Amino acid sequence: MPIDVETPVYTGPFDLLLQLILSEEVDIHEVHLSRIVDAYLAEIERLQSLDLDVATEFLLIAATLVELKTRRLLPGRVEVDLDDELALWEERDLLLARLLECKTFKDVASVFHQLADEASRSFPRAVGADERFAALTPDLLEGTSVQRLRNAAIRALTPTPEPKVDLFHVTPIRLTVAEAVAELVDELPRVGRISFRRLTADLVERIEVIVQFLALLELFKQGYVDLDQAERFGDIDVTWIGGIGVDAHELAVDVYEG
Amino acid sequence: MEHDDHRDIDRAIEAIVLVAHEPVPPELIAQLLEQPVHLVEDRCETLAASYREHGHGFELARVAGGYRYQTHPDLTPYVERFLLADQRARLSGAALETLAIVAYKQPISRAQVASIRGVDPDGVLRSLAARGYIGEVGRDSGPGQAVLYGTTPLFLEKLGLDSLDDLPPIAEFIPGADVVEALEQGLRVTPATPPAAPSGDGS
Amino acid sequence: MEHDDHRDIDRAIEAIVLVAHEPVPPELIAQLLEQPVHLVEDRCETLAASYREHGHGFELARVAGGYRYQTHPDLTPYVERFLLADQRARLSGAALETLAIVAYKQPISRAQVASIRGVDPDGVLRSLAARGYIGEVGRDSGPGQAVLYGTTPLFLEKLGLDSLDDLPPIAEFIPGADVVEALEQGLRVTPATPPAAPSGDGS
Repeated sequence: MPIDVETPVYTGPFDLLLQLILSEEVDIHEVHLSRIVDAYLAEIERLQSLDLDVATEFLLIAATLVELKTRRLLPGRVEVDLDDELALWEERDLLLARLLECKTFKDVASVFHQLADEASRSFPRAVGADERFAALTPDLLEGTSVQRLRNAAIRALTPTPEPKVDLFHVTPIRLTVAEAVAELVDELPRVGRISFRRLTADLVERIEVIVQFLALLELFKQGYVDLDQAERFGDIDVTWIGGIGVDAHELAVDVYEG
Repeated sequence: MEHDDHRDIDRAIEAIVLVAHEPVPPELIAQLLEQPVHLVEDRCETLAASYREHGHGFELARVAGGYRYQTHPDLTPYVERFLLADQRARLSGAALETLAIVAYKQPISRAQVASIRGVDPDGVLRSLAARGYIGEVGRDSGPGQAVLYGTTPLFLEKLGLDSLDDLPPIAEFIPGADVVEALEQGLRVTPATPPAAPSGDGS
Repeated sequence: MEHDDHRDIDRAIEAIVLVAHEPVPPELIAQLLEQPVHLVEDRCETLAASYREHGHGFELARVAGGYRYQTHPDLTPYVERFLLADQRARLSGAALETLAIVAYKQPISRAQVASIRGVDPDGVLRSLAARGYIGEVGRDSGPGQAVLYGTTPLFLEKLGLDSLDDLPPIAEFIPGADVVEALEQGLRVTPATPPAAPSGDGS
């Protein structure tokens, strides 16, 4: 059950190759190698640092690909050394095996994402006994190591990245306000409150931000969200006040010209 | 849960009170649910009565101006046996993190803890204080004269430390916001706009 | 609470789980109540079902090998508002993939993770360990004595799983024939002159 997760995530050369072969449905031989290299360099540039391991791995893969490709282009394959040919097959099988493994765990990760997301909607009770039992309650620091405290400090003091409403699973460019409204109605009740900047942090195109803004205005107009802007040009706080179980279809949305 | 109109309110009350470290004032619940206080109190009493009626092992009690779940008095022997037998009881992740912040950043105010943890630390601070791990160590000189917290000798004793200087250093392990961002977002490729300046880091 | 015989057991279970900080293993409850484990598990499931049936805002869930009270998922917005926790920490991308590898291949060394992911996993492994999702579970017997990683009970809690056995079987994720074919096509050594018979055995 391959689940297609099209995350614009760069996690290494396998990813890139997988993406190129699978999502673009191209024969790697028909792709100019320069294109792969370009994509790779662009990624490196975005990452703003060169990881030597990644680079080496990439070179290895690129070399294998070049060899596969030249082999195909060369005339007179009859004269090809059988050992070389076999070695090449081996290389290629190895590469294939690694790509398959990579794909396997990418799919697993998307299931983990779902599981974690579902689990995070329930909050456990970790309150303990009330004061009537104070004398009996074990000392909660008993057995806590300094190491554990230190890890907790690191965890707590590590800056949390800007929380984002994760929208990478939806079509990247939405042009209708109605669609944006439907998404917001789905996401906002779960988030409760979020700033407009965070809400739109994932959006690439200006038009998407505008659509998102129009969608929010629509929800505001209909009393589902509260908008608050502390200062002129400041960030806008979006608070869901529509309760739970709102059906997006029930919202009459004006149609804007995209 | 008889009235369907009140079902959502009842369920929300149950969920909120379940996770609260301290009795929850009905005024707070009312505010969160955007309902009148008297209705919330009414629903709490109805819930409490229905738990009694069903003979549950827990009850919804009004204590110190708020509502909380507690065990039914006649089950005290079992609860005691459990507490004595349960050697695994340790500070929950959230409580330990709060304690760690106080330990490394003391003296520190409630508001500063809140800004680091991003959640309301009141309940946890109170329960840490009740256990004697932290205490008031002074007052902020600012306008609010906020209470400043610090760790106690008992805290040092429990961790087997001689003094606060023996806490292992952490500075070098804390990555910058950019690194965290990259890790958490799975090195997500975002447009060239720089990530909005991480608010209030460092200093 | 139908059977009077089980009423006391049910009430005791409710009281014990209510005061616990972590999921309570049925074995511990069984020992405290001097009842067989299977009966305790049975009663817990019955209780959980009756909470569901009554539409309570809390549920009794089996997680990481024990029972705990937790809020019903559809009340998340209220609970988050109450806890001011509007930032559910999300793991994504690189972290989740690495976690998946560790979960299925544990115990596993850093180098083995690296070879699967094709990138240096150090940062991600450290961050997963700092969050408590994975931990050292041993050392490789080989020359390097490499650290071996495995998942923790917290990992199970975060995914809402009772045990590692509840992980979906990895076989389900092995890419289907279409993917394999696409990859093979992409990596073929010889031009696809004839409608290539399912290639593979190069011997």
